Amino acid sequence: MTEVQTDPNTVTTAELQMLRDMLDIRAFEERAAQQYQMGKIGGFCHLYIGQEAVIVGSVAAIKPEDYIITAYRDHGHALARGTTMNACMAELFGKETGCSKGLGGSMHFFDKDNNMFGGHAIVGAHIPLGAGLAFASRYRNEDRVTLCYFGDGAIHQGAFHEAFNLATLWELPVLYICENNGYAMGTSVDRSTALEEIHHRGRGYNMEHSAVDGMDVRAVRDHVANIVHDMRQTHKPHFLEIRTYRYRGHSMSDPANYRTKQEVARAKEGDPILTFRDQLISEGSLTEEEFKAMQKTSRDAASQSVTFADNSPDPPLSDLHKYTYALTDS
Amino acid sequence: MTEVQTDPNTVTTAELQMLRDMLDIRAFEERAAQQYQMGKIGGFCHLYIGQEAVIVGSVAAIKPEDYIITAYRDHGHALARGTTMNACMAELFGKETGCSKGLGGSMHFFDKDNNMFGGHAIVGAHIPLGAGLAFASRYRNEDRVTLCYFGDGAIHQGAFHEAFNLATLWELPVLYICENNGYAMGTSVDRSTALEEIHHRGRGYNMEHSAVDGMDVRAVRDHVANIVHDMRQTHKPHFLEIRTYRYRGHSMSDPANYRTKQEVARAKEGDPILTFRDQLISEGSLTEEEFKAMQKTSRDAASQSVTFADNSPDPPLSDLHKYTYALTDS
Amino acid sequence: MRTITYREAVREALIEEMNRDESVFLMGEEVAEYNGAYKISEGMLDQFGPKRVIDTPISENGFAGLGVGAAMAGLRPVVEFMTFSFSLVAFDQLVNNAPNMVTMSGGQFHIPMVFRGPNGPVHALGATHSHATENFYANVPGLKVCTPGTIRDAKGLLKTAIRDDNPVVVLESEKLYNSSGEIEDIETELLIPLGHANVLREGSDCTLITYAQTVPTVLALAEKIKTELNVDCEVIDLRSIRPLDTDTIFQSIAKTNRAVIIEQNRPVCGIGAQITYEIQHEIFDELDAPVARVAQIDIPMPYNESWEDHVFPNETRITDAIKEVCYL
Amino acid sequence: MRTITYREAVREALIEEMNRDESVFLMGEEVAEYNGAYKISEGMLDQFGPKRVIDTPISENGFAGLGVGAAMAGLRPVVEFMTFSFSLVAFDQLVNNAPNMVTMSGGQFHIPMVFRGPNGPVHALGATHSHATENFYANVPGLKVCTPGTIRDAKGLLKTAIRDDNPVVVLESEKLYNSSGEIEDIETELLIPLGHANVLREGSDCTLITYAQTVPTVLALAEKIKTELNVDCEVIDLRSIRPLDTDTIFQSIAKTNRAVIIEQNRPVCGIGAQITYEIQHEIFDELDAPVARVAQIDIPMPYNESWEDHVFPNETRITDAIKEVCYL
Ligand SMILES: Cc1ncc(C[n+]2csc(CCOP(=O)(O)OP(=O)(O)O)c2C)c(N)n1
Ligand SMILES: Cc1ncc(C[n+]2csc(CCOP(=O)(O)OP(=O)(O)O)c2C)c(N)n1
Ligand SMILES: [Mg+2]
Ligand SMILES: [Mg+2]
Repeated sequence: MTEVQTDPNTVTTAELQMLRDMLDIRAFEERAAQQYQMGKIGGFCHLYIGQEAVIVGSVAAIKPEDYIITAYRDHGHALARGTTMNACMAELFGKETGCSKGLGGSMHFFDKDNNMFGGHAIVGAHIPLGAGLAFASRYRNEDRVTLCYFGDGAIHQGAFHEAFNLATLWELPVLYICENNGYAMGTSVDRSTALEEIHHRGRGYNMEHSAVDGMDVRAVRDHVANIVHDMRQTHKPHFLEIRTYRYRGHSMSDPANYRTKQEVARAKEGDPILTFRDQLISEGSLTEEEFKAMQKTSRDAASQSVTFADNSPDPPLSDLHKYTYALTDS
Repeated sequence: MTEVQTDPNTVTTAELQMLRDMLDIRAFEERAAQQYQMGKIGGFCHLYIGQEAVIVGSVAAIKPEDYIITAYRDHGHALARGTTMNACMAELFGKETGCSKGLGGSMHFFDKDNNMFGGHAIVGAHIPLGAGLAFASRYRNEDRVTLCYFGDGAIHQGAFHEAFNLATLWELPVLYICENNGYAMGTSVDRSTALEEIHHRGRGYNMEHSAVDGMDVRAVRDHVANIVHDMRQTHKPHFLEIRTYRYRGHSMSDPANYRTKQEVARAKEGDPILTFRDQLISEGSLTEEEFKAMQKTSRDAASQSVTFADNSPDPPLSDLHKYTYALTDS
Repeated sequence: MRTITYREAVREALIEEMNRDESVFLMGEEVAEYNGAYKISEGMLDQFGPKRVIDTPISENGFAGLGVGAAMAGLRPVVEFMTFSFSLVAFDQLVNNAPNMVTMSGGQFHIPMVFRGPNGPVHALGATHSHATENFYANVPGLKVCTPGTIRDAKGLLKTAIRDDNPVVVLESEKLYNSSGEIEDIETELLIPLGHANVLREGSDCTLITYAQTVPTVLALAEKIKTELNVDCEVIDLRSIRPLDTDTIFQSIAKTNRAVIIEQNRPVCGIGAQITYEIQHEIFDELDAPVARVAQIDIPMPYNESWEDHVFPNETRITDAIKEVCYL
Repeated sequence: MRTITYREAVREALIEEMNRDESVFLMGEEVAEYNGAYKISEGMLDQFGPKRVIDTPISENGFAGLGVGAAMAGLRPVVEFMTFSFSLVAFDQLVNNAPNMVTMSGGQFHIPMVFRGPNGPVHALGATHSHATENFYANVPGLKVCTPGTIRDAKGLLKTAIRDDNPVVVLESEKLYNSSGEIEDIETELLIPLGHANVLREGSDCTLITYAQTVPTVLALAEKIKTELNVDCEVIDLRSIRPLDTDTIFQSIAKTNRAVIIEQNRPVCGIGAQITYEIQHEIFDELDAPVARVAQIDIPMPYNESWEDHVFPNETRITDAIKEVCYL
């Protein structure tokens, strides 16, 4: 992305695509929430609403062949990487047409073709995996970076620590992105650490670190683009804190009594989608009507995905033992 | 200790005792090495020779009711805290008169009466225990600090990370002491982390940190005294790197080919015992003869401990099931 | 007598023991301000304050180990794991530090501590969140392990565990938190000893051995089996897995000569295998049929509900096992 | 044929597979410059260079997880644990991440990876350093677990494990590293499949089932028993615990009608329990006596040597068990 930034038309096309991607995620998550209430989705369901600019901005700054891996709040990450709404909704419904064949569920989205390495539900446990993906790229001398996302609550897991030390020691090209949405379940960041700023934790490893506003999709894209541009040369890891906010409860079952309505309202005033819309309109690259049309397209696609998921079959019980070992297994 | 620093006589008495303690540890370890070669000691045996000033200086700066806990290179820690050479040698021999009844061995020395909480052989795993000891003191509003020792290799364990974050978050009065002897087995510090200085890792937790020369017993004592003095007021944890050197191999079976004879020789020039001896002599608080006498006393005690251990009985097989659950267990 | 939920029973145990002993405290993720991820500790922060009801960061290995240290110094920590699937990141603290301290210190130190929380598959949480850990912890000498499957046991076993001077792993069942049942009045001190299995239903034809979340299922099924197959099953709730009450098991089989073990966990090296070894070794001649075991189907837990229902021990597979040992 | 040590056999397997496949690499503490804590990888840094023979900090959870990630991207990591007692701090990576990936991704990702190193009690290392972990890992679907007890298997099983597209836990025995035995010439490609037990000694009176470090002990004892008690024992080396070759076990017992299982691990929920379940369930009527198991005495491993010798399965206890099942 960084290279093409120069040509204004391509930029606009790309930015309108970023807007569409954010609208898709928002529409998908709202539809998922509704379907969950209707009892069509099992287990835990963690919504991404409010954080769309984080994944859309950062993915806009990398190449399709780059790797990404994330935690269990992963719907947006799959969608931004190119997984279809149909495959995502079908996964939530536990259907065979789902991105994980209906066997992973909300917390375990995977999409190999789009270099999306999951969807991991043990807090912090995938952070060493992110280092491993970057290790593999270096091992093969590939020009490839890995983006590894996790929440503000994950930085207190041992796995985080061991991976960060290995990434700096071995100079692994991994961008660690902490999506700081202010809370780990009901625990605000200041109740989980004595650090003033999360990205300062990089100091304990001699790892480059920085922070960026996660409600501004352009800021995220440009900041990540710069980091990744350097990383392709130096291979050095970077710890990026992206400040964002989760509009909904931690999961569908969380009333979120630990924060005030006012706090949520204030956060929504900086909504990443509306902010970006207004920027594009004031710059003349978008009209109110075009925006409405985009929004409708996204919402239609989301409701389409429900129909698709409804009409999809369960994985057949005859396959019960098919997925325990590698499909290549003799 | 800090309080009494004022009276010169007490200081001298205390310092001569520090010299005796270092000589005791040195003599004990040399004797243990000999006994190991004779096949009287099983399992792993990690010697403390060269690092004596670390434990003697730091323990001289705290009160008997303060807690200490350490890793598996623990002979010096027990001796400095007051465990007898007899109990220590008997433990190495696996005898019932040992400080752990012969059931713990070299890596698992315990002495409850002297507030020595072990002797822990899983690298890093006792670091949260150190936080727990300090937690208990605060819970009971006791004026007590905990000194938790570990090696330079332990700072890359997840347990280290989680404990450090908890200690700063909850303001636990624990002094974390990294005995940086340059190597984790055959791995030099620079091959295990990209950090320039180990104590800088404290930055990632907003924990106070510092370093001191571990070959200078006075420097260690005074530096620890100051930290602990503050800690009794603030309850805040501190991360102290004490720079020292291990003269022998990692364990008795390690030829230590990963370092040069010259490097070892250079380190020995700064021997903590000889340096301190010379200081005391030049200051007139010690004569060459007195030193020789002290040395002899220590060596005699060490060989006495072998006799004691030789003549001590194994724990009776009839007690085989006695130590699986608390002795208070119904 | 009165009727309360399993959740309330656990809470009563915690409150009573914390009232009784200053050195008992509760520590875990979201236990205080959030009132517990599963509302076990609802209201306890208000009652006992932040000194004794403590929210932790997501650092299971750290706070489990902190608890072990605090226990060495004489406190009696109750550490909550949001679920025992998350105890796997703290495994070393539970398997090395907590259980070995008495031996390694020659009896000088012991660890009066409780690790508790929901354990075992719940509902469509997928492979990472559906672990049953009882066989892991039951393997470790120095630990005690109990698995309340009734409302009374949820309270009585936990109270006993908190007073025990050893590390006790109390494996609750999220699926049972909302279930309710009879229990003694709040005035009566309800202490249920570890190592005593409970015969929940008397029967003459076949012994059904189970524990934890499958207890209600098996009890209900026993009635159905009586009417439908006219097989009169005796139902044993193990209550505690370590120590294990083999006497009660042997006495029952001496009567029925048949046994089926129903476990919520995976089969390989599980509780069912262990109990089967004991049965065949001690009372081989009492058996009129091989012992049958109904466990999870041996695959990682899938998210899809129909698959999950199939993987988890269900009525069909339990009934088939009963028919098998009764040669029906 | 020629004679080499178990240590050399492991090394040959690593070298041959690394020569064969660029994507195989070895990672662990002290494996490179130190040539291995137990000298398994001696000379391999010189041969393959630091890119493929990699020293790690003491971060088992970190580098085990890094290996899982590298495997997702198509590499074939061989992760060495200095001993499997230290795998407990990486437990979540072995029990959650490595084995669940195929299921959770609906078959898109698999983990072609080996976790290897010495496992089980050695000699006077005390409670924290004496863990045998086979029952923990055997419980987990998605993992494979093998336990070489002979020189041939040390090489042949590891080569197969490295080529397997699944996470394979290869549990070696430090006590056997110096032992030597016959093996095919270096030219012959020695691949021993997982899931095939090995009858090391034929016998008609009693089946002895064992694996890993107790294999040589049991083999030697079988001869002694023949001469002293005139009991002709058949000795089965399981080789792999998951998959488990029950056919070979059943065929042997169909002949001997008696079985003793000798395991290096603690008894509760162990391999012995699991195999006993299978035997009594599948071939109950073949048994002329209950299956007997000889495992560690169920206490944390003590340092004292006389106690340790007593806790570990020894000749006396194994002989008593054989007498028991033969009614002698
Ligand atoms: C090891 C572990 N402990 C606890 C949990 C339960 N849990 C799931 S999400 C979560 C909070 C994580 O918060 P954060 O990292 O900020 O991510 P966010 O939910 O805000 O995206 C917790 C405690 C878990 N999944 N894994
Ligand atoms: C979790 C764990 N991994 C590996 C080991 C094996 N081991 C024992 S000591 C040691 C080196 C530790 O070095 P350091 O921390 O510097 O302490 P030192 O030996 O220098 O005192 C290693 C790798 C262990 N005991 N525990
Ligand atoms: Mg968060
Ligand atoms: Mg060191």
